[in-house]
Amino acid sequence: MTDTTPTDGSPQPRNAPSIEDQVEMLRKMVLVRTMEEELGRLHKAGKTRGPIHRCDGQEAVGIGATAALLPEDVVTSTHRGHAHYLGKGLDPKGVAAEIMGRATGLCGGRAGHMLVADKTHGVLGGNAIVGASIPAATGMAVSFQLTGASSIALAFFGDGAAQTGICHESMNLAGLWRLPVVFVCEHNQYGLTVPARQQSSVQDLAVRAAGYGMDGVIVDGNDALAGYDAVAEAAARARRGDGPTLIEAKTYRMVGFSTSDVGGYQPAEEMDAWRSRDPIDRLADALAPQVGRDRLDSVAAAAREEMEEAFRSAMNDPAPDTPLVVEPTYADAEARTAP
Amino acid sequence: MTDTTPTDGSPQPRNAPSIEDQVEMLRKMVLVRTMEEELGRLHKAGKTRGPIHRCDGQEAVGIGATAALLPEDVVTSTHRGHAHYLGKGLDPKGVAAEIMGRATGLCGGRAGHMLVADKTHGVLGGNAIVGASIPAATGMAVSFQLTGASSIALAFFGDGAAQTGICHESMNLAGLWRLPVVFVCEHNQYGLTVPARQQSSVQDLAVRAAGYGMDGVIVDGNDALAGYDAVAEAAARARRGDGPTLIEAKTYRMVGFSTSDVGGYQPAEEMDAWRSRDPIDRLADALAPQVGRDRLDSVAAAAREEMEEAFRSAMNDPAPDTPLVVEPTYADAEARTAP
Amino acid sequence: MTMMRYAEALNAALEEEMARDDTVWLFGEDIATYGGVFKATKGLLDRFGPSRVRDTPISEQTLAAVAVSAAMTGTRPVLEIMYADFLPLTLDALVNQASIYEVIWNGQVAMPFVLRTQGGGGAGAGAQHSKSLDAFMAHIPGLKVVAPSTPADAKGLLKAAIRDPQPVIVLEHKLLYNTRGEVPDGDHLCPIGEARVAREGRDVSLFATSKMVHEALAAADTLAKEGIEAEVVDLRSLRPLDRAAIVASVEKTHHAVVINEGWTFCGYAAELSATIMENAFDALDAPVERVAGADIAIPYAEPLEAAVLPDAAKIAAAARKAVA
Amino acid sequence: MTMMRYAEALNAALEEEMARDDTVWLFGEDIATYGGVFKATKGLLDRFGPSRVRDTPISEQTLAAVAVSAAMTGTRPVLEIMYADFLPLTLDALVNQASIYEVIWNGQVAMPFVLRTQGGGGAGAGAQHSKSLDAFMAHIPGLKVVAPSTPADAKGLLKAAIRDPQPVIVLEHKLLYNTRGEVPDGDHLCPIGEARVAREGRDVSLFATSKMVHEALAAADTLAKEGIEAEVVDLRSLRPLDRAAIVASVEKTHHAVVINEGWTFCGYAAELSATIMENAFDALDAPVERVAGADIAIPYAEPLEAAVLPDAAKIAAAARKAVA
Ligand SMILES: Cc1ncc(C[n+]2csc(CCOP(=O)(O)OP(=O)(O)O)c2C)c(N)n1
Ligand SMILES: Cc1ncc(C[n+]2csc(CCOP(=O)(O)OP(=O)(O)O)c2C)c(N)n1
Ligand SMILES: [Mg+2]
Ligand SMILES: [Mg+2]
Repeated sequence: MTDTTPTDGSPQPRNAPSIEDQVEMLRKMVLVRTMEEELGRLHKAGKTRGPIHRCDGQEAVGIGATAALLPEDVVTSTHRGHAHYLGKGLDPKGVAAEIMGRATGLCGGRAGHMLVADKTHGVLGGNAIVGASIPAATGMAVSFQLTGASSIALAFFGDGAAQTGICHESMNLAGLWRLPVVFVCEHNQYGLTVPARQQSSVQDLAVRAAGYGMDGVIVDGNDALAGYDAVAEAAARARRGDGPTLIEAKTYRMVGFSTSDVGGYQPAEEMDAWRSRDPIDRLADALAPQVGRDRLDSVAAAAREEMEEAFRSAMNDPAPDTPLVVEPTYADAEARTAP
Repeated sequence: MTDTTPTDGSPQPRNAPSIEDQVEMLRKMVLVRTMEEELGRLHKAGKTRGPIHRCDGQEAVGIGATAALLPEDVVTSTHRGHAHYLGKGLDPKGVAAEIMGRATGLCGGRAGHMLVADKTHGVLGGNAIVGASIPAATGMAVSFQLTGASSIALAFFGDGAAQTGICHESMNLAGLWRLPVVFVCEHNQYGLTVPARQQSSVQDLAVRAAGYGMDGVIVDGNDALAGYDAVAEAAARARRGDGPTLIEAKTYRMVGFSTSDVGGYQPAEEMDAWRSRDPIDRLADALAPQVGRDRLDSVAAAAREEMEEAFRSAMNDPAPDTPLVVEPTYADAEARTAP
Repeated sequence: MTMMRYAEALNAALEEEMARDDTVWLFGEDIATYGGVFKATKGLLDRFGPSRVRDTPISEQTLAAVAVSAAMTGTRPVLEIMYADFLPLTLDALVNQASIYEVIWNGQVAMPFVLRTQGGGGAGAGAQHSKSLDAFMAHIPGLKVVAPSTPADAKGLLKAAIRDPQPVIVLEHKLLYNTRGEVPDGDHLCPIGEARVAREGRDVSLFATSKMVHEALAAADTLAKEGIEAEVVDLRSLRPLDRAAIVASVEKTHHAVVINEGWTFCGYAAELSATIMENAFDALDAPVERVAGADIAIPYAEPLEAAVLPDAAKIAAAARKAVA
Repeated sequence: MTMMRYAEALNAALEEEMARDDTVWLFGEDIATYGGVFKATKGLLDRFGPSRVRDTPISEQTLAAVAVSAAMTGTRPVLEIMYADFLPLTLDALVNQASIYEVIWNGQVAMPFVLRTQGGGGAGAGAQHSKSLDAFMAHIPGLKVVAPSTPADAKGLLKAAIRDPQPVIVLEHKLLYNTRGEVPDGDHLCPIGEARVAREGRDVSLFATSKMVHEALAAADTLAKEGIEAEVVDLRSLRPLDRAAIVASVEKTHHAVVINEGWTFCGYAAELSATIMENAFDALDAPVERVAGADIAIPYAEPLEAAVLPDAAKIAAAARKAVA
């Protein structure tokens, strides 16, 4: 929970989430879960194209973290970004249409599910090069520092990404320059199929923060409120000019690494144990005494319906036109299609 | 100082250096210093080609570390490798001739001073891509682990190199696979001209070892015996199969980053303070009571004479022949000169 | 001869070479327990154990550098880089390390490692998982680069690569892993540096590698119906290039189309065109036509992706233009 | 006009653009306090302060990625990469990031950053500090690539690069920093994508960039004494390429030599040859000759280094062959 002393004029991080904020977080988590389930269904029906990475079970990290940001803050995301997209407020229909490669997608069908961006909402953007979301946020934070913008940048990345060289370089630079950036590691125990113990020399990645002169905190990644609190505090620190924070959220990916996963490497007991800690149930259980099950059920039902409708509608949208690949925007069209 | 319990048959790390070993270390440090001074002189006379990176003031690290290794061990070096080369036993004349681009150089004049290698002495080799010595030793250690060789690998690298991504990836891999490798960081306070406080988010790099599940130790890099002890212990650990160690040797580069340095960024007081801690005087002072100044003086004089003669002789050697660039060795010659 | 899939042929090559030479070892992301995302390394962990078949962290830069240095010190590493799009991360190890040591250390070391990867578009994998970066690899001295188009060549070239004293890059294609073909039984090796005439013809030569060989063959079928007999030459080895095979074909047909899935500008097909310019100019009756990927990031949606990738129709059109 | 050194011209360009636009900022290794190892950024820390002129850790991979993302969010970064040999470390940021976003995000972002670096041999800097990796840069869609050969172009192209909405790679040459030339006064800009005829001639066209322009001019002097009038075209921009200028020159001389300091195979000169093949085949009286770096790591010792690098003598020999 953030307890920054208010200063004059500058935008303030949100305080602890109100009950209504929490209901909204629940709603968004259901939106995300429904998106993943719809994609699973469409994949089985042979209607998706290319690999799709679902985040079932991890929704609390992305939703909790983005809820603690301001609209003008920017997030960089990964190949597993649906919670980040929807958390930051992207239009569900625009995301669904993008994933389905429609002209009505947020990027006109050019990006696909791993690379969605929407500058108006500060999502810049999905990134399917593991680790690349980290310097991306770092660089945006440099711009904010230079221009005196009040925005901060937040990088989502996985436990696998934490082993990349670029993670080290970026964290060193962020610590050194005291950049307004928050590093959120979604530690879901695997990098594709390789378990953490076979890809990381240490099991708690937050310990590495000490090597960059920054704070490192571990949070329960299945608890959306814990994630919110940690990010709110880190965001306040960043906004104050006190530099970056590394937040390690321990969570679990309840389905395959992508739609092409043939399974066989996740022990059944492990999966069962984590399924019993479903982040959506967790938040609903916490809210039920205050809000009542009925309200929560109807919020969830509406979210499910909204996402299902988003996909139904996206499926009816046209594919992008050929032959023109990119709409001419700021540079001359020639330079885009020929060198 | 190493205190490994001897095991059957396998090669043993050397014990604490005998007095004669220490005299030999002093002799090699003087060889290195003389090489650097000769190069300074030749550069002033316009007789060198390309940038040359002297290590005056840092000799204790390379000489102390290599003295603690076995002949079959392998070191990887940097752009500032003269102490590593001579410490590992390379022929002074062969090194001098290589630096002067002669056909008689250890690499036939093809490598130049930044890239010297001599496989027969386990130097593989100089490397002018900052950071690249680190994965190089790591990969060699994988080969040793796989083939059950008793050799270990040792990577020298600078405080600047410690900020590269590849350093992180390599240390994670070495910690994870418990590779027989020793990481020796020569922290000379600068990466080219940028001081440590402007390129590293933490001032003691050894703290990062905890992020890779390995031991990190700081030693006085101007004390050859301290370096010897730390490397002997780390080498013994590596040879036992107990994995890597990060050794941070604090030292100082008493002359410019290279022959093209125009100066101006090192405070005079800082330089003076470090000059008064010259590693050669340090070892000589420690040895004098036991060996006598006379013996030390004559050892030093002989070393100086040997290195001066190495350069004199190298200067008279022929340049390599054209047009054939590489002697055909194991692959077909065609593949080397045409794709 | 045994009918097998391309992925199975690669798997057989790895298994045979590991059985033959116990200094051969495999490493890469998700290659051990999972058997590789394209299953080329399936079953090898069980047979050869975790020391010789290693899952790794996501650290391409270091993995490539480890391949280089391990290869200098007594073992033969075979590294899998999951997508060719990640090759830029390995490039320092290739350009500044692997490429130089044999030369500048004057023959003191050999670097017998293999880097396997797969590229190519058409699978809807987006701008960061669909590229063909052949030109980057082929530009680097001291490396060999092969790109098998059939299961037989996949096996034979990979086995030859593992035995080669120099570094060899093996460029596979994501859309070929499930293709089937006859593979010679026994210790089948394909010499690196020899092209293969995949179809004989007298009117125009189509030079291609990898999946583009199949597109060229499909184009040749179409062209044959129009009375144009195209010769399809599968170069197989991008570096060293079989110049003699190229010259022989151009001297026969007097028309050439050079094809590569990678970006056009400064791409691999440009080298083929320049090679013909220098070695067979007088044999040409018309300028060499180039068919390659559009110079743009590969978009996701199917019609857009198809628009930027070379295919049989574009090859046929270029061949018609060449002979017109 | 003012006489200045190439390094001074770059320095003036940076200073003027920083003064004009306070979103322009500089970063790189040793560029602030020390002013850059080639002194292109000298004095700028004092004038613009440590926020806009930043020394960095040795982290090329991240620095390039920071340039890309900072450029998307309101500033114009100018990154110095000390040696072109380190470009492989920046390649993921260029190929998988900078190259794609304008396209796949459908025009939502501009990426106005500049990456300055210097390459080239002849200074005895060895295999890891002497390369010309032009071909890697020129192959990447979405980037512009320029290589000034004179102080005037150094200033004009760098200023244009800083104002360009797309990423621009500026390839300098270590042996040009101390060369002197007249630079137009005032706000001197060179449009990116326009070649310059550095010397007119009617017998053979020599196409080159960077230091090779000077080698070509020296070759032209020699050739003139033999009665061969060579035209020297300084392409200036490697991407986009001024095809019209190439075609015009070949149509005039009917003979061409394409020159690039980088490795020959799959190098930039191959693209020039292919471009002529496709756009001026009928104008050619003889095959295009290619003069480029030998396909081998660059050795240290002077005679060996000279043997592998292209120079005036090799260009003259190629021109004689072309017109023979
Ligand atoms: C540089 C790079 N290497 C490898 C891959 C292939 N790949 C895609 S996702 C993934 C696992 C990433 O693990 P983690 O960062 O933990 O994210 P998670 O998938 O668990 O969310 C891998 C190896 C990639 N996309 N980029
Ligand atoms: C990848 C890379 N980046 C930059 C350089 C240029 N460079 C050469 S030495 C050096 C400083 C290295 O610092 P450090 O690792 O501390 O070694 P030191 O020179 O202090 O011995 C730099 C930046 C390089 N050679 N390689
Ligand atoms: Mg993970
Ligand atoms: Mg240093």
